[in-house]
Amino acid sequence: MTFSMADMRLLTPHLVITAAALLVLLAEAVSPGRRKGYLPYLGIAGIVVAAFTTPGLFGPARSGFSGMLAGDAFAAFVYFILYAVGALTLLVSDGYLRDEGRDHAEYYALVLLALVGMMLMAGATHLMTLFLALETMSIAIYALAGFFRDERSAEASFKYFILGAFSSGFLLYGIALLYGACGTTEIQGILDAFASNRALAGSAMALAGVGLVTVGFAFKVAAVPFHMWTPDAYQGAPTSVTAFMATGVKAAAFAAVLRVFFVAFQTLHVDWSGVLWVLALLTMTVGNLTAIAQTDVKRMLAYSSIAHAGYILVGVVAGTPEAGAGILYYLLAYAFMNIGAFACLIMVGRKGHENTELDAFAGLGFKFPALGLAMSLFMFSMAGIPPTAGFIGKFLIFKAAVHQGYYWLTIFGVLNSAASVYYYLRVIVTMYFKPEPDAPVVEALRAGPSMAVATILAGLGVLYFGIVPGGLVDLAEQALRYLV
Amino acid sequence: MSHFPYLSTITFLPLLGALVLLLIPRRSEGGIRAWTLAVAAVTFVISLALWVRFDPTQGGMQFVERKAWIESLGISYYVGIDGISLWLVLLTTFLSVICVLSSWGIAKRVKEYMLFFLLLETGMLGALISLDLVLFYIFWEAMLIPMYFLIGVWGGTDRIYAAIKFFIYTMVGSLLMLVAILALYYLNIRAGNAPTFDLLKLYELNLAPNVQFWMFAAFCLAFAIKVPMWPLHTWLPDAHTQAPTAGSVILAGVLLKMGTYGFLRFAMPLFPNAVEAWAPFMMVVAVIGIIYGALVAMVQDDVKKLVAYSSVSHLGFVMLGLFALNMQGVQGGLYQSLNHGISTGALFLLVGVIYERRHTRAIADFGGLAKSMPNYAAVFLIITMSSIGLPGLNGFVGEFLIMLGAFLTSKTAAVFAATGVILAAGYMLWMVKRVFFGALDKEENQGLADLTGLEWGYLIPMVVMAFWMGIYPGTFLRKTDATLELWLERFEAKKEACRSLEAPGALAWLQDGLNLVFPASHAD
Amino acid sequence: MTLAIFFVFAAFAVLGGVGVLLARNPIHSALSLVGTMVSLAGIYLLHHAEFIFAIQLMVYAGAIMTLIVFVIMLLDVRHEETESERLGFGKVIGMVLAGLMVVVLLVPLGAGLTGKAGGMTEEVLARVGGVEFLSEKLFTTYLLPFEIASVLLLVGLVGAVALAKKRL
Amino acid sequence: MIPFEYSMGLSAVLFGLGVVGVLVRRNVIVLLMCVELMLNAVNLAFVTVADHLNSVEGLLYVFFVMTVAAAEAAVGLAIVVSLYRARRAVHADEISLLKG
Amino acid sequence: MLDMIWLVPFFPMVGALVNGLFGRRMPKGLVATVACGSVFLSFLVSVGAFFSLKALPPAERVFEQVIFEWIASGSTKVTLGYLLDPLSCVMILVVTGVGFLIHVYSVGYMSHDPGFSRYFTYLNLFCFAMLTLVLGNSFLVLFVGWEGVGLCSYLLIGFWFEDAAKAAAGMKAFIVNRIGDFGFLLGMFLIFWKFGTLDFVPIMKEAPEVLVAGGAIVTAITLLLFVGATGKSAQIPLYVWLPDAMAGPTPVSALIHAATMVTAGVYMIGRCNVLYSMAPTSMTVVATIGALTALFAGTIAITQYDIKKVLAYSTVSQLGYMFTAMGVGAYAAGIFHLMTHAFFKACLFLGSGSVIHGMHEEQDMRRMGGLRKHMPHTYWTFLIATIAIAGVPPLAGFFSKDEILWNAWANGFKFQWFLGFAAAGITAFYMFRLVFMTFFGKERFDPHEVHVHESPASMTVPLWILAGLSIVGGWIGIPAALGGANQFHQWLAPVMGGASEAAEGVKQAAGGLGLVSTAWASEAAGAAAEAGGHADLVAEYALMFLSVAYALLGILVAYICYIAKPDLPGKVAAKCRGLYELLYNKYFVDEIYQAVFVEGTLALATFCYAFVDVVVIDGIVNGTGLLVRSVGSGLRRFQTGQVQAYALTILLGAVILVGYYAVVASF
Repeated sequence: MTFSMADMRLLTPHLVITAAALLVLLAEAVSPGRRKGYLPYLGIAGIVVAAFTTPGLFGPARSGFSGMLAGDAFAAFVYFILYAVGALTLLVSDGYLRDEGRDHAEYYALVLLALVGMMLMAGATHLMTLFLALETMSIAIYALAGFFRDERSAEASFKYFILGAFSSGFLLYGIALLYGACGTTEIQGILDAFASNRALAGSAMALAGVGLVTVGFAFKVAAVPFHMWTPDAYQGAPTSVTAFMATGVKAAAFAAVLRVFFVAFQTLHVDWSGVLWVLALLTMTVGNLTAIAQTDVKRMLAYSSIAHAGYILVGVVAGTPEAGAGILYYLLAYAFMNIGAFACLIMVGRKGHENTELDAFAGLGFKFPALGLAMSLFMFSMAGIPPTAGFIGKFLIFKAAVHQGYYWLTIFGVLNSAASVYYYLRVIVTMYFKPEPDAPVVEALRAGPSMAVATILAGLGVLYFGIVPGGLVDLAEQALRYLV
Repeated sequence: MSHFPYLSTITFLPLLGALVLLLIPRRSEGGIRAWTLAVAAVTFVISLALWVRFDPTQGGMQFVERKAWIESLGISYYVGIDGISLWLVLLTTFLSVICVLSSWGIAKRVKEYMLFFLLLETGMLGALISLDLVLFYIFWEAMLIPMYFLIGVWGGTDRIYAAIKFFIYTMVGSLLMLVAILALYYLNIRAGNAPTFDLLKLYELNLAPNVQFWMFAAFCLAFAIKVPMWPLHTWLPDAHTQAPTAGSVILAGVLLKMGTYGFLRFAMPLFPNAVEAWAPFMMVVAVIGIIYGALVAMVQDDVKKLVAYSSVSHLGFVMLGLFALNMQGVQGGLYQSLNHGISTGALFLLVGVIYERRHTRAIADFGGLAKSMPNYAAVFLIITMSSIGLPGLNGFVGEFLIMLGAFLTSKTAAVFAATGVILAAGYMLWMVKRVFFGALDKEENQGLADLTGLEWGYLIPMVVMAFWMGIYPGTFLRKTDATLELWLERFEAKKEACRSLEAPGALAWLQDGLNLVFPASHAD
Repeated sequence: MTLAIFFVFAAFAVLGGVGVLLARNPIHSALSLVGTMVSLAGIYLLHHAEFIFAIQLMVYAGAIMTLIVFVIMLLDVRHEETESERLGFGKVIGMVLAGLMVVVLLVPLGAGLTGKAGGMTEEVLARVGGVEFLSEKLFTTYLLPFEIASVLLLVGLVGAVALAKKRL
Repeated sequence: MIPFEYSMGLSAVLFGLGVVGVLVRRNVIVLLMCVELMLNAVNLAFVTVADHLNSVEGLLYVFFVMTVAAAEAAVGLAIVVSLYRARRAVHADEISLLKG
Repeated sequence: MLDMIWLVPFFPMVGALVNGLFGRRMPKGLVATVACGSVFLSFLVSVGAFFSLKALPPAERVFEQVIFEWIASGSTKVTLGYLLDPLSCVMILVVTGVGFLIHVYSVGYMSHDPGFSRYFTYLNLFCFAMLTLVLGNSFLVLFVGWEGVGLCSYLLIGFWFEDAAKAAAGMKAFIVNRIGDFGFLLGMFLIFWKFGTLDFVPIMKEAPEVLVAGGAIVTAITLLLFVGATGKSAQIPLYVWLPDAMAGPTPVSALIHAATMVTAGVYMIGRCNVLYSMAPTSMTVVATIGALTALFAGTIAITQYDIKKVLAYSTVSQLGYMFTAMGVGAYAAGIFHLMTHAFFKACLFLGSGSVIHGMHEEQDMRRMGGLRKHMPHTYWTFLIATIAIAGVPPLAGFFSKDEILWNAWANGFKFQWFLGFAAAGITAFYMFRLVFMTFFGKERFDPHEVHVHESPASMTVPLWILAGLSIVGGWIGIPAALGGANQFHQWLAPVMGGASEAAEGVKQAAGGLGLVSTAWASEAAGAAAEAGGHADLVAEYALMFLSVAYALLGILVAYICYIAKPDLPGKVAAKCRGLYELLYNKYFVDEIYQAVFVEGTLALATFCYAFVDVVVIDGIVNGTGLLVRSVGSGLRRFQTGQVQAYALTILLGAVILVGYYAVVASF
C-alpha cells in the first residue's frame, strides 16, 4: 500500500509551493547581501505554477495517500482562495518589509510554508493530516507574527503562540476521544462509525470529542469566547501578516470546519448546530460591538474579522451544501476585501509608525483619492453593501440560513450587519467628512508598485465578485456537491 | 421582444458618464459641470422615449429586458416598467437634470460631487426598473452610498450625524427586508417552484395569510423607513437639513418615493392578505404622520427643516392613499408621489436659492423678501400653493384622490387626514408670511438679487410641471390606469386565493423559527 | 502487578505535574516535568508501546527539555517568581474551571471505548513486532503525515531562526 | 492490561494540571512547559486507546505530536527569546501592551 | 351664444396671464385696459348668454359645456365643465357686472400704487376663479373656483405685504377658509360615496332616489357643505377673517369681501337646494346660524370706528340674512338679496374707498365728519346705498331683506325671524351712524393739513352706476303682495323648483317614518307652496310695515345720537361699560380663538416636536446607538491584555461547551 503517481498529482500544488519556499531560502543563502527584491516574486511564481496544476482537481472527488488527502473540487476551491491570499500577501509584503528593513527570505518562506499548511488543512481527509497541517500553518504564523521582533510584534506572537498551543491541546484531546469512540480519525471513517452505530450519537466520549474539536476550531476561526487572542495578535503583528492571518487562517480553518462538521459529524448536525448557533450569535455580536468601541483601525479590523467569523458560522450552523458554498464565497470575498483594507493601512504608515489611529485618516480621502476610493470600497464590502463581493457573500450565507429556517439567527445576523455599518462608515466619515488636521499625520503614502497592484487587484476582485458572482457561485456549489 | 434596450441605456448611461468624468481633469470645473449636465440631459431625453412609446392600454411590464445573472440561484438581470414605475423613472431623470443645474454653484470638489450624482442616478433608476428582488435590493442599497457622500461631504454643519443616521436607519430596515426576500425565495422553492427571485413569478406564489403577515412586516419596515412613516421619520429632517440643495431635492423627489414604490411594487402585491390585516394600522399611522408632520413643521424655525417635516405629512397622505386599497386611493397615492417630487423638490430648490445668498436657513433671519426678490417670492408662492394642495396645481389632484379613496375605505381616516389640509395651509403660509412678508428690515436682506437666469432655468420647469400636473393630470394618470387596474385585480384575486390557505397560526410560524435555534429534528 | 506499577508511575507523573506548578524556580519546574515524562514513558511501556517509550525518553525528556533548560539558562532569569503564593481571584476561578474540565473529561470515560480498530492484533504483533508494524504503517498509510511533519519541522527551524537569530 | 479508565483518568488529571499551570504561572517558559504537560497528557490518552483498540494510529499520533511539540518548543522558545530581547520581560502578566 | 360660455372665465384668465407675465413691463394704461377690458368682454358674453338662456323655454334653461376630462381614476370621473342655468347666469352677471365697475374704479384708486400690475393680475385672476366657481358643473369644479377665490383673497388682503399685520390678515383668511374647506371636502366625499359622481345635474336629479329624505347622510352632507360655506361666507363661527380682510385695498373689499366671493357659500347652498330641502335639520341649523350671525355682527358694527370695519361687520350681518333665507327655504330670496347686496354693498365699500382716498388713507371715523361738502358724489351715492341697506322702500335692500324676513316668518322660523328683525333696525342704526359721523357734522380734522378732495371720474362713475342699481335693482323682485311679478323668482324657478319636490319627499318621509316633526314638514310644504301661493297677505303687510318703521326708528336713533346730541353715545357707553367693551372688542372672539385654537395647536406642535420627536423618538434612536456603543466599551474592558485571562476565557468556553456535549447532549 504505497503511494502512486495519482497521489502525487493531488500533492503537486503543495509540492510546488514548498519547493518555492525552499528556493526562496536557498536563493538568499547563495547570494547573501545582494538585492532581494525578487524573492516575493519567486514565491508568487510558485503560487502561479501551483495554480496551474490545480484546476485538474475539479471534477469527481478523489482521495489519495490512503485516504489522507482529498483531491476534490472543494479543496481546489479553497486552494484558489489561498493562492489569492498568498499572492496578495506577498505583493503587499514586498514594499512594506523593505521599508521596515525586514525583507528577509525567511519571511517569504514562512508565508509559503504556512500556505502549504493551509492547503493541507483544506485537503486533509484525516484528522492526523489535519492536525499536522494546522500546526504547520500555526507555527509558521506564530513566527511571522513575531517577525518584526519589536515589542508589539513579539507580544502578538507570544500571545498567539501560547493560546494557540493551549487550544491545540484541547483539539488533540478531542481527537483522542473521537479516536477512542470511533476507532479511527479518518473523516470518512468517523462518518461511517456514526452512521453504522446509532448508539454512538449518544456516546459521551464521542460527543465530548466533538466538543473539544469544536473548541480547537473555534479558537482558530476566532469565535467568541475563544477569540480573545485575535485583536492583540492582529494588532501587534506586522500588518501584512495580519492580513494573511485574517484571511488565510480563516479560510483554511473554515475549510477544515466544513470538512469535519459537514462530513465527519454530518449525522450529529442536531447536536452541534445548536452549539454553533450560540457561538455564531456571540461571535457576531461581541465582534461588532467591541469593534464599535475601537479607535484604532487595525484593531477595529481585528474585531471586525471576529464578526465576520460569526457570519460565516451562521452558514456552518445551516449545515447544507448551499451554506457551504456561501461560506466558500464569503471566504474568497473576505480575502479580497480584508487584504485590500490592510494594504491601505500599510500605505498610511511609515517605518516604525503604523498610523492606524482613526484620527490619522482625517481628510485622507481627498488627499489621496485612490486610497480613499479603495478603502471606501473595502469598507462598504465588509459592511455588506452591494454591489460588492461582501454583499454577495452575506447574501449567500443568509440565504442558506433562511432556507433551513434559521430566521432568528439570520435576523440577528442582519442586525449585527447593520450595527457594523457604523464603524465601517466611521472610517469613511473620517476620510472624507472630516478635515485634515493642520499638522498632517500622513504626509505621503507608502505605496510601492506592488502594493498598488495588490490593492487594485483586491479592489477589482471585490467589485468583480460583487457584480458578476454567477460563475463563482456555481463553482462553489459544485465544490460542495462533491464534498457532501 | 427585441427592441432598443431603453431601460438599460438610461440606467447605465449615468454610470458610464461617471466613468468618463473620471478622465476629465479636476481643474476644468466648467467641463465637469457641462459633461454631467449633458449626461443627465441625454438620459432625460432618452427616457422621454419611454413616455412616448409606453402603451397605456397594457397593464403589464413593458420594455422588458432579461438576462440570466446568477443562474443557479435564479437571479437575473430582469428589468421592465409599467405604469407605476414609468413616471417615477421620468421624474428621476427629470429631477436629475434639474439638480445638476441647481448644483452649478457647488465649488467644493466639483468632480466628486458630480460623480456621486451620476452614480446616484444610476442607483435610483436601477431600483425603479428592477423586476428581480436581488437586483432591486442591490440597487436599493447601492443608492445609499452616493447619497451618503453627498450629505456627508457637501452637507451642513451636522452633516456627519445626519449622514450616518440616514445610512444606518435605512440599512436596518432594508436588511430585515433582505431576510424576508430570502424567506420568500425559500417558501417559493418549498411550494415546488424553481428557485427564483423573479418578482413576477413570486407574485404568483400564494402564501398563507399568517406567513404573509410577518413577511410583510419586514418589507414594510424597510419601506416605511424610507417613506418615512411616523415614527420612523426622524432621520429625514436631519438628512434634509444637512444635505446640499440637490441632495435634498433628490432625497425628497426620488429617494422617499422608493419607499412608496416599494409598497406598490413589492410589499403589497406580494402579501395582499397581510396588507389587508395591516391596513387599518397603516392607515392610522399614515394619518398620524399627516397630522404630526404638519404640527411639527409648524414650529420649526429652519425653513429646510420645515419643508422636511412637511414631507412627512405629505408622504403620510401617499401612504394613506395606498392603503385605501381602491383605485382612487392607490392612483392618488402614486400621483401624489410624483407631485411631492415636484413641489417639495421645488421648495428645496427655492430654499437653496436663499441659502446660497444668505447662508442661513433660519426663518427669523428673513422677512420682507417679497420686496427685494419679487420674482423669487412669486415662484415660491406658486410652489407653496402646490404644496398645500390648491386646485389647479398638482398637489390637489393627488390629495383629492387620496382622500376620496381613503374616504371610501375609512371615513374616520379621511376625516382626520383632511385636517392635514388645514394644518398644511397653516405652516406653509405662516412660513411664507415670516419670510416674504412684513417689513424688509434686515440689512443683509435688502440687497439680495432676484432670481438669476440659471435659477429661472431650473425653476421654470418645476413650475410648469406643477401647473401641468394640476390642470391636465390626464397626461399622467391615463398611463397608469391599466397598470393599476391590473394591480388591484391581481391584488384581490391573490387575496382570495390565499385566504383559505392552511398554515400554522401566526405564533406557530414564529415557533417554527424558534425551534430551529436548537432544531430537534429538521426534516426538509 | 502491572496495575501496581501503573499506580506508581501514575503517582510520580502526577507529582511531577504538581511540581511543575509549584516550583518557584523554572529549572525545578523543568526537572519535575522531566519526572512526569519519564513516568509516562513507563506507562507507555505498560501499554505495549515500546517505540513510544523510547522516543518519549529521547525526544521529549531528552531533546525538548534540554532545549527548554537551555533557554532558561540563556535568559538567565534570576528573579524568581514571587507572586505564586498570592492567589488572585482569577487564579482560583482558573483552578475551579480546570477541575471542572477534568470532571468533564472524566465523564465520557463511562461511555467506554466504542471504537473498532484492530489492525495491531496479537498475531500481527507476534509476526512482525510492534515497532516494525508501526514503521511500516508510518511509511505507507501514514506517509503523508510524515512528510507534513518534515515540513513542520522545517517551519519550526525557519521560524526559530527568523525570531531568534541575532542578526537577520 | 491496565483498564483504560485508569490511564485515561490519569491523562485527564495531567491535562488539568497543565491547564492550571498555563493559567496560574507567570514565567513564560513555565507556561511553555505546562503546554508540554498538556500534550503529554494527550499522548497518554492516544497510547491508551491504541493499546485497547489494538490500533497503530494512536501511536503514530504520539509520534507526530512529539514532532509538533518539538517544533513548537523551538519556535516558542525563540519567541520567548525575542520577547525578552524586546521587552526584558519573562512574566506573562507584564506582557499587556496590546489590549482593549 | 351659449357655447361661448367658456369665454366668460377665459377672458379674465387671459387678462391675468398677460398682466402677470408682462404687466411689470407694460404701461399702466395698457395694464388697466387689459384688466378692465377682459372683464368687460366677459360681461358682454354673460349678457349675451343671459338673453340666449332667456330665449329658451324655462324647463330647458340648462346648458352644460365640458371643456376636458380633468381627473379620471377608476370610477371617479371629473370633467372640467361649465353649467349655465338661471342661477349661475345671475351670478355671472353680478360678478362680471359689479366686477367690471370695480375694475374701473380700481384704475383710479390704485393709480399711484407701485404694485399696479400685480393688483390687476390678482383681480383678474379672482374674476376667473369666481366665474369658475359659479359656472362649475360639478362640486369639484366649484371647489376649484372656491379655492381659487380664496387664494386671490389671500393675495389681495396681503397686497401691501410689507405691513406684517396685513400679511397676517391674508393668512388668517386663507387658513380659516381652509377650515371650512375641510367640511366641504368631506361633504363632497360623502356625495361621491353615495352618488358616484360629483356633477350637479345628475346629483340633483337623483338625490330623491339615492338619499333618504331627512336621513343622516343627507343631513351630514348638507351640514358639511355648510361648514364650507361658513368659512367662505363668514358665518359664525368662522366669520373672524372677514373683518381683518379689510386690510386689503378697498376695491378688493368691495368686490371680494362684499359683493362676490363671500356670497359663494350662499350660491353653493342655492345650487344644492335640493339636498338642503331634504335635510330639515340642516335647514334649521343654516337658518339659525344665519340669523344669529346677522344679529351678532350687527351688534359689533355699532361700536366700531374704522369705516371699513363697520362695513365688514355689516357684510357679515347681511350674509347672515342670506343664509337665513337659505335656511328657511327661501332660496330665491336669498339669491335676490345676494344680488341687491352686491350692488349696495359694493357701492358702500367703493364709497368708503373714495372717502379713504380723499382723506389720504384715513379710516377712523372719529377723524372725519362733514365730508358732505368736500365729496358730494361720494356723499350722495353713499347715502343712497345706505338707505338701500337700511331697508327703506323702494330701494333694493327693502325688497330683498323683507322677503327673507317674511319667508322666515311664514315658514315658521319665528325665532330666526325675530333675530333677523332685531338685526334690521340695528343695521339702519349703525349704517346711519356711519353716514352721520363721516359726512355730517363738523370736520374732526384740520382741513389745512388734510386736503380732502373728491375722487376722479373713474371712481365716481362706478359709484353712481352702483347707486343707481341700488335703487332699481330690487324692482325685478317686487313681490306679488306689492303688486309685482317677482320676475326674479320666476327666473330662478327652474333651479329652485326641485326644492319643493324634495320638501314633499320630506313630508312623506316624516309622515311615514315619523322622523321629523309633522309640524315642520307642513311648514316646509308651505314654503314650497309659497313660490306661487298667496299666504296671509295681512300678515305680510303688517310685517312689512313693522320692519320699515323699525328701520326708520334706527335711523332716528342714529340721528339723535350723532347729529342732535353728539355726546349721548359717550354717556351710554360709559354707563354700560361692560357691554360696550364687549361689543367694541367684538365679543373677544379673536382673543378666544387665538388662545384656544392657535395657541393650543402651537402648544401641541411644540410638544410633538420638542418632546415626542426630539426626546422620545430620537431618544430611542440615539439611545440605541449609545447603548450599542457603551456595550462595546464595556466589552472592551474584558480585553485586558493579560494572556492568562484570555486562556481562562477559553477554558470557560471549553468547559461549558464540552460539558454541554458530554453531560447534556449525551443524555
